Amino acid sequence: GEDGGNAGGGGGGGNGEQPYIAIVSKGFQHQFWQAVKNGAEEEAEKQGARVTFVGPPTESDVEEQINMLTNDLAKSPAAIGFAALDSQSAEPLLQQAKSQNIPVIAFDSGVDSDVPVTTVSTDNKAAAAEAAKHMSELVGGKGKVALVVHDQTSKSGTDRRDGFMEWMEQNAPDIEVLEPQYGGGDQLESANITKSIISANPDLKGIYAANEGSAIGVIKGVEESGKTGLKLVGFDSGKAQVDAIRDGSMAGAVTQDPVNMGRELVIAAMKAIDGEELPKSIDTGFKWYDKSNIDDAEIKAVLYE
Amino acid sequence: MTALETPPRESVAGGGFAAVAKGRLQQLLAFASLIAIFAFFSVASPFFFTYGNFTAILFSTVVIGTLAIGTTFVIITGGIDLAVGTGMALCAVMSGVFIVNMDLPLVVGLVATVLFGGMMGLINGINIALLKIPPFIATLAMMLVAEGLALVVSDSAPIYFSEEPSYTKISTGNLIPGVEFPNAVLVLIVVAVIAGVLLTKTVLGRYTYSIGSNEEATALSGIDVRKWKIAIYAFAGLFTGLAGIMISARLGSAQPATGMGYELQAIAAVVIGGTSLSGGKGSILGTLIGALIISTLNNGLQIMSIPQEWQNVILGCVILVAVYTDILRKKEA
Amino acid sequence: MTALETPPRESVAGGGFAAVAKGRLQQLLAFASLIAIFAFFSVASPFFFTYGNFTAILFSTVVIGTLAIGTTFVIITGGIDLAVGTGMALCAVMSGVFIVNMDLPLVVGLVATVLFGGMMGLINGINIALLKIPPFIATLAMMLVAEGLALVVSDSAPIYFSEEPSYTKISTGNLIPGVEFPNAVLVLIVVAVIAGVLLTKTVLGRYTYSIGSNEEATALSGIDVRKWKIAIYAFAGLFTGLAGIMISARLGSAQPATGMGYELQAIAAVVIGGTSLSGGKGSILGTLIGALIISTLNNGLQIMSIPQEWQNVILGCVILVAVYTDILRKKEA
Amino acid sequence: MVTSTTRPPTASLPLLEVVGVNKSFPGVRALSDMRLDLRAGEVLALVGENGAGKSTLMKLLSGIYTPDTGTFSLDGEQLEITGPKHATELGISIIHQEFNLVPHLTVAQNIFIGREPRRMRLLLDERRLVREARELIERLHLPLDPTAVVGDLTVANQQMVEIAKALSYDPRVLIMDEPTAALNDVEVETLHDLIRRFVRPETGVIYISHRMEEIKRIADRVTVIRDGQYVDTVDVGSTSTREIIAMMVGRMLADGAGPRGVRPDREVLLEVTGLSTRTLLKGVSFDLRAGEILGFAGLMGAGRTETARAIVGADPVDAGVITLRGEQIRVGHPADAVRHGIGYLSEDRKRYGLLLDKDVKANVTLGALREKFTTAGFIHDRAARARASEYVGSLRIKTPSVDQTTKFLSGGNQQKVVIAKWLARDCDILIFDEPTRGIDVGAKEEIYQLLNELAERGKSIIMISSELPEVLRMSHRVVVMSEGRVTRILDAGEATQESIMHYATLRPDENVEDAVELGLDPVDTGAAEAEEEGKP
Ligand SMILES: Nc1ncnc2c1ncn2[C@@H]1O[C@H](COP(=O)(O)OP(=O)(O)OP(=O)(O)O)[C@@H](O)[C@H]1O
Ligand SMILES: Nc1ncnc2c1ncn2[C@@H]1O[C@H](COP(=O)(O)OP(=O)(O)OP(=O)(O)O)[C@@H](O)[C@H]1O
Ligand SMILES: [Mg+2]
Ligand SMILES: [Mg+2]
Repeated sequence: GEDGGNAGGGGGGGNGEQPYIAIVSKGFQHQFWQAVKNGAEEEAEKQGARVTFVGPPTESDVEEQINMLTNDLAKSPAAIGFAALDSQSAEPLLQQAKSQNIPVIAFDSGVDSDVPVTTVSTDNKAAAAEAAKHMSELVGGKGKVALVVHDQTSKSGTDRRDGFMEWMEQNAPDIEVLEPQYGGGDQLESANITKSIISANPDLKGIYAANEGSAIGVIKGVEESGKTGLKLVGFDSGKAQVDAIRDGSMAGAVTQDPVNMGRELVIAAMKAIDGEELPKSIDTGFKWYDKSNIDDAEIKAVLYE
Repeated sequence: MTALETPPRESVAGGGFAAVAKGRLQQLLAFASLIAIFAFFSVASPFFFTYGNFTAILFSTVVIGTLAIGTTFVIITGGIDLAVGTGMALCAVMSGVFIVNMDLPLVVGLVATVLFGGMMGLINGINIALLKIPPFIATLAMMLVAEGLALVVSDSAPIYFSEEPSYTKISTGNLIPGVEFPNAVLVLIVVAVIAGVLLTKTVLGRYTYSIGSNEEATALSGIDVRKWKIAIYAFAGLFTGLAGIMISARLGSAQPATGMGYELQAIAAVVIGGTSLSGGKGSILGTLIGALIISTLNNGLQIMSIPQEWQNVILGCVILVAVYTDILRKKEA
Repeated sequence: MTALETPPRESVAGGGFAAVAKGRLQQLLAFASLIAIFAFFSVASPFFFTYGNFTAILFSTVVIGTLAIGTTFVIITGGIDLAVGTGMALCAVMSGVFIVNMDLPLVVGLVATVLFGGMMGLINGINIALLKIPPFIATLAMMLVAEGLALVVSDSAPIYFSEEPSYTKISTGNLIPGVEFPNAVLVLIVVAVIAGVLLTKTVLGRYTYSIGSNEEATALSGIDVRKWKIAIYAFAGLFTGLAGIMISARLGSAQPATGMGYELQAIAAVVIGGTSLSGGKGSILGTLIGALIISTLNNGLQIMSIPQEWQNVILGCVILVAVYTDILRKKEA
Repeated sequence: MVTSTTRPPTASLPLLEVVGVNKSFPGVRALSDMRLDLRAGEVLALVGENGAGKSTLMKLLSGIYTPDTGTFSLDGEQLEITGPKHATELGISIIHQEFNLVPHLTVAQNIFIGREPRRMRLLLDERRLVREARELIERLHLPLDPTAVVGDLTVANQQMVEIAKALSYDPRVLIMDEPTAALNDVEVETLHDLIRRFVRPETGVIYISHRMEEIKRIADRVTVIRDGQYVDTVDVGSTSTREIIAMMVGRMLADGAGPRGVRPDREVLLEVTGLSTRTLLKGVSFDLRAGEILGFAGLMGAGRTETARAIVGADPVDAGVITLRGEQIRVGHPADAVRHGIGYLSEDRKRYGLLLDKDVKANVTLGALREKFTTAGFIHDRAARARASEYVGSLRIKTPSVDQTTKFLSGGNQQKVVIAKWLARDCDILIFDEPTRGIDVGAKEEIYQLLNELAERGKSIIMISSELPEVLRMSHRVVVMSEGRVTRILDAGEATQESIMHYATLRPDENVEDAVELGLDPVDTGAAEAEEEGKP
């Protein structure tokens, strides 16, 4: 890029002393991404940095994300945080960032490129496998289990689906996993889907919801159908899920630590700006929580409402 | 408008026994598509034809149905409303602000929310009728503004009605004792009846049709078209407010990020129900049937466990066929 | 269509010096809004007014711009096309199938993809012109079908063009040596010029306007309106195919789930550009300006680091103001 | 050879022959056993009451409808007309009663639509198109600019475009369905010249009109139809107008009386002073008394319609004062005008008068809905139906029921529906813009009577009309306009055909206005401001 004229300084993106970190996320409106945003903003304040946080409306808007990354690059930030919807399509821009000497920190899921200096992520597949493991225990290793997933093409959607299904296939031969249904993360649509699944499968044992929106839908759908005894396993947190787990309508959920992801992202970015060495990857981990441990300090710290 | 067509069989603006009977017939035809879809699924899946599934279908029609009723008025005037989806989200958030954050009495909060929807409609109406901004653009702008404001007002976080158990009862409770019939469906029915009466029996409705049929002739007949258009948009906005209540009551929380795309579904329900996008024609019953066709198809395809990527393909084809047979039948009738 | 307005004073359909001059003026007015927006951002942010950012804005206009050009034809006939968004995704996937899976020569694959888009348009045209299904429903159905098929054909996974580096060059390469100017923008310009010529200088364009302005009179003048409508929808479909190529070339992959919502942006660009949804009126230049207004606003607001939840609010307001001043100016002109 | 048995053979051959044609629409028998023959070299007038089936017959001839039974022959050869295009190929061109123009295209583009000169099959040769249109227009002596957009033209000019378009096909049979309904006397004369030049030994014209004096002037023979049935065909020269009318309506009509002189005694109800608009009007002033019928005369584009629209607030006003019963009123919208009791019946019923896709009842009650047919916003359907039926009866609107969609009424009956709408609204001041446009002679008398009755009851009426005899007969006084100004207000005694034409053609600054009338870009000489009448 010819426009990288004032990038070398890397200092502040027009804001004097404060280093400017541009974060381009996979999403914006959903609670998970808001939690990442909050974590990043919190840490930035602490460190005296300025962050902006943008993301496309859905996780299939690859082109829009590319436009957002392009626009943020034009501002010559000191560092970029990037959660790629599709690694390959971002590669030219990542190369541009590299040529402008802007360090890139990947987050959420890995970016298939050697440009990012480090990756702050959790393993969605492993987390989904953890959910599968608990589901299997909850239903006693056999019976029908359904999936309500938020997206069938994005990486987080497919990882959270495949991690669950693969674990089941390998470890629970007596569990029949139904065809996954996709509700776009929309609570209402997920609720309607859930009710259809329950109608069509009177012998259903459990439902796994792959993100917060799906989980809220599943909880509502089950409640409205009046069906009892179903084991629900969720993903992420938020007040609705936490409440459901407290009152027993949901058995438990896996959660990643989005707030911490945001924090770690900014910490890594600040280190990169200062030229410090960084490990190849920083794992922010995931946790299983249910009624029994929901009030543990360790769990409480990773839940958002 | 073509010189080549023969007179239509029905009068939509109502009135007269013959006309009403013909009007019924027309709606029965759209209804026939719905019945056919119902019959098909009932045969195809043993789980479809159950009381529980019926209420599930009805329940899933409530939000889109409410939005579609408001949209029907707007479309009959020859306009369009793209703001109902995100506007609904904003109204849901406002409901949370009124009832949870400001702790207003439930009824006051509900009324305030519905009026807030009306106010959004009012602004649309002013932009369209006074500033002469095309409805598509005026409501597109409102859609964007509402989308943003829902996040701003809620601070991008859902507002929970956990302290207000009676709030969710509006949607999921059973007013009819002993029968499993969600209140939400009752609300939709009541609202539809009111809207239907207003559309066919009152001046507001008559002018809605007149403006859509020939706005200039209506104005020259001494009707203050600007004023009435504003009134119609404001009135339609009330349904956005109501839909905001219905969705947040069902979910027990106001979700600021939801709503985008609902406008298209609402418009689709209206159009499948026989209302013409060029205005002057349409009915509430048709809209309800249109909304039911969509939700029945969604439900049935899921019940049949069709892989989801195929569901949309089939949905698209069935809508085409349903509307086409409808057109054929009307021609023959 | 508003009450009491005097007949349009300017001819957009070309012809005659006075008419052309007036047409230019009208477009200059929409252009003025764009200039004002540009001027504002240039003052507001030091990062906005750079060569790199200009090309970024143009680059981000390519896909919507291409779709909007096709949509312009459809809207001038008085129709609408909701299928361009997901249709584009399906075309992108087909491009992947042709070029990656079937390993056809690049040029053949490209032509096949564009023709595939044309075929989707053809089906829309047949449904609309022969089966008389309203454009909204016909293209809504196609939108759903395309959405599903894109997933079915691609097996819900992106198709990567890694083996075909020349494919991405179509979008991101620089044909003009020594200048950083993406090919995609060149493609858009060339396509726009061709479309503009077709619209104003050929029979196809003339009948596009004519059908939108008075379909019945056009038919009575001995023009086979059905045939031409099918041709116009098929022609517009070619742009969907091209947009499928442009987006997948830019991303280096065919993303089956992307595309939903693009149709609304394309229609918005057309309408902001001064084309009336009731048909008979419009221009390619206007559409391009409309598309540029949207992409410039998106770019500028982000460059100014406006929090994202506020961006849409401002976007909505600015679109309103831009269109309103446009209306005011036209009235005064 | 098909032989015409009913008539002795004449020198001219039958060019077009219609035998035994039936056509029904749902609930309406539009034509039964209809026949007609057009001879080469003649102008055949076709007359009949509103809804008699004239337009339907012409639509059959131009391939828009297909007959239920019956045959057509051209030059003695029996044939089937498959569609509008086929009709033009056969040499039959039609000018429809309702225009079939494309408003967003220019005059030239409209004339040659479907036959645009092209290069390389697809490219339009716009220059040739304009040139050929200009040649055609000049050949026909029509006051049209080929590059003007048709939607901008007045109704009269749009009619001219239709005529040019029809003639551009070089037809053998030219059908004109009420071509003069929108024209004033001067324009009618232009059209008649045109027809005379068109009629050659191998061509023929079918001419539909409700204006009897016109038929006398232009037609050779006249065919009369009634209620969809053939009555007779007679030579114009040997038959009186009264006889023709009697055949049409099936009885003798008494000559209606006009109003009885000036009414200086009555109070001035409405006073318009210095009314000006940006587009045309310059200082229009006049007053209107209670119970008076005030005629408005002028040439096309004189500004009569614009004056009316300005008064009712349909178009923006630059300057001017409107005083009602001595009090100045502000009118920003037609709703304000109607609230003050001023109603406007537009000259273009299709565009400004009717809800075409709504039934007769909805149209009749539209204006008075809130005042007369509702309580608390709810519509009294029964009252509305009763009132609509009443008008269908009293105005003799030919319709199967009040639930019929107005789109399917004949042109004249649609006009009556609009009139009924204003009668239902009961305004004190009624502005009727070309109220008898497209109305048959019998109904015209009825409308004249109605106007008189209204005036008797103290209503004031402004009657804009392009038919001078009508203006002369009906008006207490006549306002004559030219080029956007009032050139003279004539008392009934002074008003004659000659005096009106004199003031109607009075032109303050010839050249500029000439250019405007021709639709060309005017050169601003600055002279337009000179010599203004009526400005305080
Ligand atoms: N498309 C149609 N559908 C139903 N009825 C029709 C249709 N067209 C005409 N009619 C009816 O057929 C009859 C003849 O109509 P037509 O238009 O031929 O009358 P007309 O002689 O031209 O009258 P006018 O002098 O008023 O123009 C009328 O009663 C009319 O209502
Ligand atoms: N509805 C209208 N919209 C826009 N311009 C109009 C309209 N009616 C008239 N005009 C313009 O105003 C001018 C005066 O026409 P107007 O109709 O007032 O004359 P008129 O005396 O009523 O003649 P006529 O009606 O016989 O053509 C015309 O040049 C025309 O361009
Ligand atoms: Mg007629
Ligand atoms: Mg006039």
